[in-house]
Amino acid sequence: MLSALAYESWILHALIWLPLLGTFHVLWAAEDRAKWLALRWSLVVFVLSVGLWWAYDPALGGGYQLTSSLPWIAVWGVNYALGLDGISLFMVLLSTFTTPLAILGSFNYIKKRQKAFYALMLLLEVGVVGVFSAVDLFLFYVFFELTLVPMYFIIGIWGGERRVYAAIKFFLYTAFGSLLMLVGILYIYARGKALLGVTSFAFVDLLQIPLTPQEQMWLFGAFALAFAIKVPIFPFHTWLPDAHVEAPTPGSVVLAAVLLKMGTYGFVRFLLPFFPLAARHPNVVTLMLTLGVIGIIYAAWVAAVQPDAKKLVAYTSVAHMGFVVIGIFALNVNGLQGGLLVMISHGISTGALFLLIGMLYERRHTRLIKEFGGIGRVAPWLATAFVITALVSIGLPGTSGFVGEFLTLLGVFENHPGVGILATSGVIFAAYYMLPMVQSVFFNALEKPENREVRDLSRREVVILAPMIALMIVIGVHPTPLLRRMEPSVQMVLERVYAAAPPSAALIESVQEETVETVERVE
Amino acid sequence: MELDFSHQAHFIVALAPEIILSVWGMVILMIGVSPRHSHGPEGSAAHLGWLSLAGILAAALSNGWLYSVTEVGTHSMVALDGFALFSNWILLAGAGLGILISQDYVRRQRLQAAEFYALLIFSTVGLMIMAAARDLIIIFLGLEILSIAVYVLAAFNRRDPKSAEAGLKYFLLGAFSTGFFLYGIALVYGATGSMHISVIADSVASGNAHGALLVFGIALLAVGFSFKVSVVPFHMWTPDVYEGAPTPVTAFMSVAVKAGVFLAFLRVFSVAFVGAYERWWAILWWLAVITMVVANLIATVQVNVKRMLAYSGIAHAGYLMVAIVAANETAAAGLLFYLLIYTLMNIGAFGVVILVSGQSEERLEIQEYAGFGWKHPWLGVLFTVFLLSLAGFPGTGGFIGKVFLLQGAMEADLVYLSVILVLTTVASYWYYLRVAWYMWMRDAPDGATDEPIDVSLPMRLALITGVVLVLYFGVFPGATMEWARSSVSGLSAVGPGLTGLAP
Amino acid sequence: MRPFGLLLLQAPGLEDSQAAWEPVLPGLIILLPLLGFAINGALALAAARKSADAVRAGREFDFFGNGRAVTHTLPTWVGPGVLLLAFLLTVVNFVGMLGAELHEPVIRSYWSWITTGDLNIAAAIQLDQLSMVMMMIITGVGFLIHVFSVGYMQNDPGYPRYFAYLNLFIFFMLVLVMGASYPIMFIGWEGVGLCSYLLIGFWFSDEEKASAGKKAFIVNRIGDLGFLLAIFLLYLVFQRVDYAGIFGDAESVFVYGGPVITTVTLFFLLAAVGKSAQIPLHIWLPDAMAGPTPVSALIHAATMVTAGVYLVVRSSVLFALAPLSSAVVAGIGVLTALFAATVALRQQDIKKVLAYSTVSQLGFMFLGVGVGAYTAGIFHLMTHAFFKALLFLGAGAVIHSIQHALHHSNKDWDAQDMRNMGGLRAYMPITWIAMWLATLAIAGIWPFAGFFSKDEIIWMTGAMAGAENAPYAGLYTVYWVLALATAMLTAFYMTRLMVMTFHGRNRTGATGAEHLHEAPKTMWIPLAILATLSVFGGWINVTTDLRESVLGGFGALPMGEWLHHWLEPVTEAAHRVQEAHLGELAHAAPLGGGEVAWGLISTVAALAVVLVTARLLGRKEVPVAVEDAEPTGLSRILFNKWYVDEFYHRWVVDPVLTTSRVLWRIVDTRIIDGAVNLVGNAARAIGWLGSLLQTGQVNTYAFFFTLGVLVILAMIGF
Amino acid sequence: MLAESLVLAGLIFVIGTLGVIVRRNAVIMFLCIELQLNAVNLTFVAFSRYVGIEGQVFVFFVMAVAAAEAAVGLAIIISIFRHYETVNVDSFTRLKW
Amino acid sequence: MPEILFFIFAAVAVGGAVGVVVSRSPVASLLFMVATLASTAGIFVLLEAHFLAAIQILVYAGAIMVLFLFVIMLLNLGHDYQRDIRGNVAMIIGFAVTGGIGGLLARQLGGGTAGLETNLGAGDAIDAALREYGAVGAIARPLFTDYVVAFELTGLLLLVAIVGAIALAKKAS
Repeated sequence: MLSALAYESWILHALIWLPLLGTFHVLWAAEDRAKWLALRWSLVVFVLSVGLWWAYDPALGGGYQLTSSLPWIAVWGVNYALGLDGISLFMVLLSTFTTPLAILGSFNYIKKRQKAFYALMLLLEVGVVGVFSAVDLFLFYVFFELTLVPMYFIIGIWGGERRVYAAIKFFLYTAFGSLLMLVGILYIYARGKALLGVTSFAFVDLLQIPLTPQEQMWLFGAFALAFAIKVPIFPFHTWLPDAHVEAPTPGSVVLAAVLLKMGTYGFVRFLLPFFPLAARHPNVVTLMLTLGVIGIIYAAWVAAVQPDAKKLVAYTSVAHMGFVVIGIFALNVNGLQGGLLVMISHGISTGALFLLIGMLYERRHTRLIKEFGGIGRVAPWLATAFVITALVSIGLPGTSGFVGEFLTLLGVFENHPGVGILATSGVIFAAYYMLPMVQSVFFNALEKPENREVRDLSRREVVILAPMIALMIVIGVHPTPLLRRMEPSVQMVLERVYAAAPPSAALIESVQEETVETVERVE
Repeated sequence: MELDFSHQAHFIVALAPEIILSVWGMVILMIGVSPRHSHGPEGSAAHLGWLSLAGILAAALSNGWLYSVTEVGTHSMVALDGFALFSNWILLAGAGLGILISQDYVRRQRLQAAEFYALLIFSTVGLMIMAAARDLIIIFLGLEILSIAVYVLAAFNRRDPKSAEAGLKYFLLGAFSTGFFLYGIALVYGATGSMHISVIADSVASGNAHGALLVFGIALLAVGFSFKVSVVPFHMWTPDVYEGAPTPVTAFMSVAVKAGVFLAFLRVFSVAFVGAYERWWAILWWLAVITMVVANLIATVQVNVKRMLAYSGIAHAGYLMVAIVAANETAAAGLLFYLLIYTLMNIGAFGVVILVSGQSEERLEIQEYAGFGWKHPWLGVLFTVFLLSLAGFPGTGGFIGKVFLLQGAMEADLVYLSVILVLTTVASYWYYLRVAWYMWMRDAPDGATDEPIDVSLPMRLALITGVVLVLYFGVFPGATMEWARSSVSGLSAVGPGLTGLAP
Repeated sequence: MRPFGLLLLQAPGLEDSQAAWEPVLPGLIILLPLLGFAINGALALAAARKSADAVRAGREFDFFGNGRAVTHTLPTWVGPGVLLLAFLLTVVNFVGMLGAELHEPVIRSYWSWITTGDLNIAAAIQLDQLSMVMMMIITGVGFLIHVFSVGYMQNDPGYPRYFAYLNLFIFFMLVLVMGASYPIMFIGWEGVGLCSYLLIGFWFSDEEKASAGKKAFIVNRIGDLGFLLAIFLLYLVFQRVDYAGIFGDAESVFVYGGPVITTVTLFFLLAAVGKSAQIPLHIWLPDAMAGPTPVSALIHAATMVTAGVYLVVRSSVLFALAPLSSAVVAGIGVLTALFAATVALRQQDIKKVLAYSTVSQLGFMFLGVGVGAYTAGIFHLMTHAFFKALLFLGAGAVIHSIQHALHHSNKDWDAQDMRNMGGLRAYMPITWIAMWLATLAIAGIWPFAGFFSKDEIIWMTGAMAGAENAPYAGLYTVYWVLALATAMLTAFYMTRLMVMTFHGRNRTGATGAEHLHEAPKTMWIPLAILATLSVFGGWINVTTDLRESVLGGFGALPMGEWLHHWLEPVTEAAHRVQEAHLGELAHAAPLGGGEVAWGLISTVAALAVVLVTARLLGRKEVPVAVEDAEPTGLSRILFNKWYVDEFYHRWVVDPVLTTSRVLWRIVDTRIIDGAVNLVGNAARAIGWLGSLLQTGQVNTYAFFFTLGVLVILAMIGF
Repeated sequence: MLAESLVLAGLIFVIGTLGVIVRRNAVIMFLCIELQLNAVNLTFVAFSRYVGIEGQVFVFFVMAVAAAEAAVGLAIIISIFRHYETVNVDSFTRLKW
Repeated sequence: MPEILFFIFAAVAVGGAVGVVVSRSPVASLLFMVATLASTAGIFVLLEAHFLAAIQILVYAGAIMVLFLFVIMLLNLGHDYQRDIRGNVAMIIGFAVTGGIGGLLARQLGGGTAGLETNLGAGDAIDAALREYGAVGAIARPLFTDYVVAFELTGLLLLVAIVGAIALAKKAS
């Protein structure tokens, strides 16, 4: 009885459903109290989630912990099943950490229809936490899609000039991918039913289904497309700059920090363990690595010539996600761990960059780089925070950005030296896109009179940025606790990738015979 | 209670809901022509509305009671299996909600209330007959009852030329398709020597049926059904009629008529013709594909909400065709479940359209929804939920329904069809979301009249029922799904069983 | 993990070596500058807030009126203070190590930095003879430059920020030299690059300066690419990345001259080339002179830029195992030395001359470490740190003074252009003397520090050319000749600098001249100390041959080959490899003659160059910059630095930018996004076309209906 | 006579179909539909002779339905004539696209 | 003899059908239609559907066609000699499509039904029923026994049609 009250048993449910309660609370409350309520709810969620750090024990192995499962749609064997492993733990923490900051960051930005906005932000949190803590594929998909709607409205209602275009593009593009994934999911399920008589969507059950190499290839394609669009991987990235540029600051923050991670998380969670034969197929590995490397270099180059600071940062996201992708498809511990760290680091640093650009926008109502200049003189704290974050973003050693990139590149280099060399050149291009922007915005002469009026960080803004910057540096200096928590799960994924063999001929034969029988019966 | 239909009085039991409804319809007609009502105050229309609803409820009660009755064998012309009973729920729900959303409209447009409700009820009877029929004659008669009633309903607004035009187009093309449908029955009759579904099924399965006649018969029956459920290329009446008909009628047509015909469609093809599956699946496969593709693509360019919803309805017909093609138990259950959801969400969507149009046929352009959500947040949210459900978004019943259909397709190995289904779904997001974007992301044009929208009790009831159930089925679909699943298990007792086979 | 507090307690580390000698608070040496950074940084942020408010109000905040603001007094104590403490602590440790006869490095690790799979990188520091030398230079010279900066920068509004950066730089530099593994070194490596970036762009309101910082960072990153790849490759081979693990097994793991070791070392070379501004990545260093002059002295002369040399020496075993890479190192070094020296001949900006001189001297160091004279490389690094820091500081004092003068005479002339100087000897005697000492040292004139270090490098190059099994012997002979020639050029351009600056007529004009003044005490005392070191610093490593000849006063010079012996534990493995594969080095230069003879020749020649140059140039009337004619011919090419920057602009920067624009405007927007939009638009277009069939005419509908029937019947019928 | 009757019915059916496609007059179109029904009736009767009486029963129902359709259809035509003053279907294109 | 009669009736029926489609005047179409219906009734007789032949004449040709005529007169279309057949292009396309269907039907029904007659028992089925119950009784019996539900439904159908027709056609109040 008492065990039911233990933190482990209710925390994941609380993390998902508290924001939903918050959504209704915000909707029900008065307009001017909305932001504070939302902040409070998200803070409560964050504070509660911190305990996960200790609740998750890497010593118990890489499997799921804090699991709980309730039957949801019994006919299909769908369960409302939650759990965490070393990979999803940090994604959940990242989500709960980012949301209150994003909410706090929207206090000045969102002036109209606040209630709706904050309700949607909390609803978004429901979705993202659900995505990362679901251990049932159906449930995962539901949450995966559920994140689209709040984001669609956040971009579409509170966005910039071309917000509707961006929102629709975001929605359609990502829905396109995820719907194909849905077909893939149902295909696996149908195979499980046909081959093993298993009706379940639980990850652990689906992993047992013997899929032939060809099937794995196709399914890999379906899943990979969904996640590749979400990540996004070159050449599926064009929705991202549009979405980011048009989205309001908090939208961009959550989009960059959490939503993109859903794609790479999907890579690690599904592509590798579910379709190991495809995932380790040389052609697939080559393709993914190639796309990743192209993403790194191409996005960096394109970013470098962007006139809009926010768009620039959006493209850098593509480059960073390229690192994650090649890290994952290095298919070794270092690469995967590195990829995961880049995800975390990118979440924090790019989130912070978007917040900072949002702060600039609030002050100047433009994001064109050439409109700025010499801001460092009038807003030194802002400039300092920006420069630090930019340096994290380009992977300065001693910051979180470096650890991830280092491990990623190391992992890639281990298995594919050529790709490693090309990808490593990304460190040059990171400087090539980021520093000119920093210079044009914060350095150079303070010529424009309107730039003279730019205010420095307010206390609220300091409160937002300080924890982010602190975290970037702490992770950079001492990432081992994170790595230690992730490693068992990463090892499990890799074991699965390398241990998997094509389903035995006997099994497939027996299934085929069965099919033939049925055909005969019908004919 | 067991029925073996050895005595014809048994039909009175088996058809209790239909009979109740028919009688109720006649009573309403009589009340309507009584002098007090025919020239009475406007309020009388409302009384008739509630009275009709009571009839629906009475039929529903008797339908519930029928669960205690079992039939013996499958030789009767009217089935009393789970499928039929579940179908009745869907159709009664469609009719009930249809009546709820029509009440204000009928009053505002000063339509002939008694005739309106009576025809609505009679067409429901026709639909229920169709869904339960085990004989092509009964199916044909049910189809005609419903068709004739709906032809009239489409043309019912005599002050509106569009309504007349809709009625004429529907009638001419409907009668045209009836010809093909009848021809199909004739050929099947010639090929198998019977019009009873179980006999046909046996004949087809045993290979005794005359192949050349049979396949044409099957094809022409498919054409006839396809017309009624508006499958491309037999869909062309749909947008025009949906646009022109009085909106509540459109709503009723789009859900109940489609549902009833689909149910009969499923029974005929999955039971009677299942033995010739290899011959017809490809035809329906292509019909499903072009329906989904064409409807969704054309819908993206529509500017009139009713017309957009018409194409949306065609697209949904395409999705439902997937279940017919799959022809297995899951798909059949999925079809039932989807039709139930579709009834709720589509009626809901039309309900909001009726409210926006001020109970008349104006303000139907999508542009006129600009800023609507912020002016009427409750209605905006409701409409958004209905649209998301139509789009098949998780959290709503539409999603579960779509997944159900996809599962059926998957079990039949219809992978390509599933892929096409989801790809066209992406296109459908565009036009559903477009309404949402006008509602929430555009500001109302300056100087737009800010009429208050009065949501009357019946409308309120319909919308709330709709949204609650849509969300309920989206979140807790389990029980209903199981119910749907057990409802179709009776079907397989008829023919050689629903196969799980396709290329 | 051990909490950070334990850093000071030197708790036994994860992989701590068990040495006889216990270092004293080694972590604190690193931590002190970081502490200084934290304090100064906080002060800087506070000050910046005030000055920002003032800027918004349209004026400059006056930190100096009514008594200095606390933000501008505290750094004076904190900045140099932490350095002094660090220096003292280093000295204590140095003394301890002197007595310990250490053969193994002392490793202290504090926490595991990156642990994953079989990779384990500890946050560990390593104390050995090499890092100790570097620490002495960094904290010692660093402290002097901090002190100098107090005088030089104290009227700058960014004073606390300046010290914050400077402290941070020292922190990273110490991490670089003290790290016990390549990744830790890389932290310092990039960290100093960052500080360099921040300090070059210290006056960031000036676009040119900000751009120079950016350029430095980006060019450095090209080198960093090499560093990372080298680490990766080493990890691939050894599954570990710490020095102890790699160097211990290197000889057994690598084949001498094999492709892997060659690749590793070439990657390291790329890193070193970037950091140490060697050809072809030298372009950033001259621009880096945009920073405050003490920064040029500290970072761009004495410490950071020599990190490449440190890297090669640190990896000496690896380079010794890769003769090709070593030859490339030496080749790049000597070419850079010659190239930079030629450019320095015609520069008019005093700091530019010094910058190219630095590049040139770094080339010498590379030549040294390339020919396997690792000690000589470090030796030259050290003496160069003394005299080049002195030269820069002196130049700083000069510029300070000239600026003052020009300010008062209302001339907007360039305060760094030597043509606007002249005759400063009379006004700044201490600076003048100090700088002459440094000039003689850099020119390689006996017995100044530079003579011994440079001579050893040149001598070793010659010796290498004649080694028993020397690969590329002819190549080394060429290097030797070029090195000698470069030494002469050095003497020439340094003399030119001195003459133009301090001798002849003063060209600032009468009003200006009144304001010329000697540097204040905080500035000239460091000059004096460095001058002393420039004179005597070379005596710590006089080769035995020289020491026992006339050049060593027949053994009178103290210390002998002290540095050589001191570094022996670090370089012995490399020397062992060299001996094993190269055999005995030659005892005569390629043209014949021993070390002493060539030492004499070179010092006499250099002295001659100095004297002749002084004589010739001293007579010439130098026109002020604004009146000077444009240079022509070779002079013009040299003045424009062989057009290397232009070359890069034309062939690297512009193509990259153009490609980027093409990628964005065409590939991204048109092609990729175009395709995405095309799908959407095409779908809608098809939809629109489809809707056109919906004519509203019943006949049409019936027709399509019938057509459908026909198709279906045809399908099912066949 | 079965095959001949079937072919004859098919022919009449097709002619009726053609009529629906090419005639603009709503009444004639409806008449052509009646032609189709007539052809179907013929088919039923032809089959009925060999299969059983159900075919004839069905034809009976079809006639009833035809009558009902005629009543409603003509009512609709009258109703639309009130609005458009014509029965030419080309005029009824308020609803399109 | 029956064969000859059949072909005569068939020729008239087809001719009438073509006449319906191509006549300029609606009234002429109507009359052609009556001719077709009448000759079809003749074929019904040949196929031993005597009762149906009777009601074909009475109900179909008599009642329904008169209803059509009423409407044509009511709407004053009787003198409308405008040719309302679509143009050549539509004609050709329509002809091609319907011709295609016709061809398929002919191929399937004519060629494909060979042997069907003997299979089905060459008219035995209906003869027995006629012998036993007579022309009317043969239809009437199943109508009120096996098909009673259908029969009742027909009643409902007619009710719907009446209600609908009245609701539409009566003058708007």
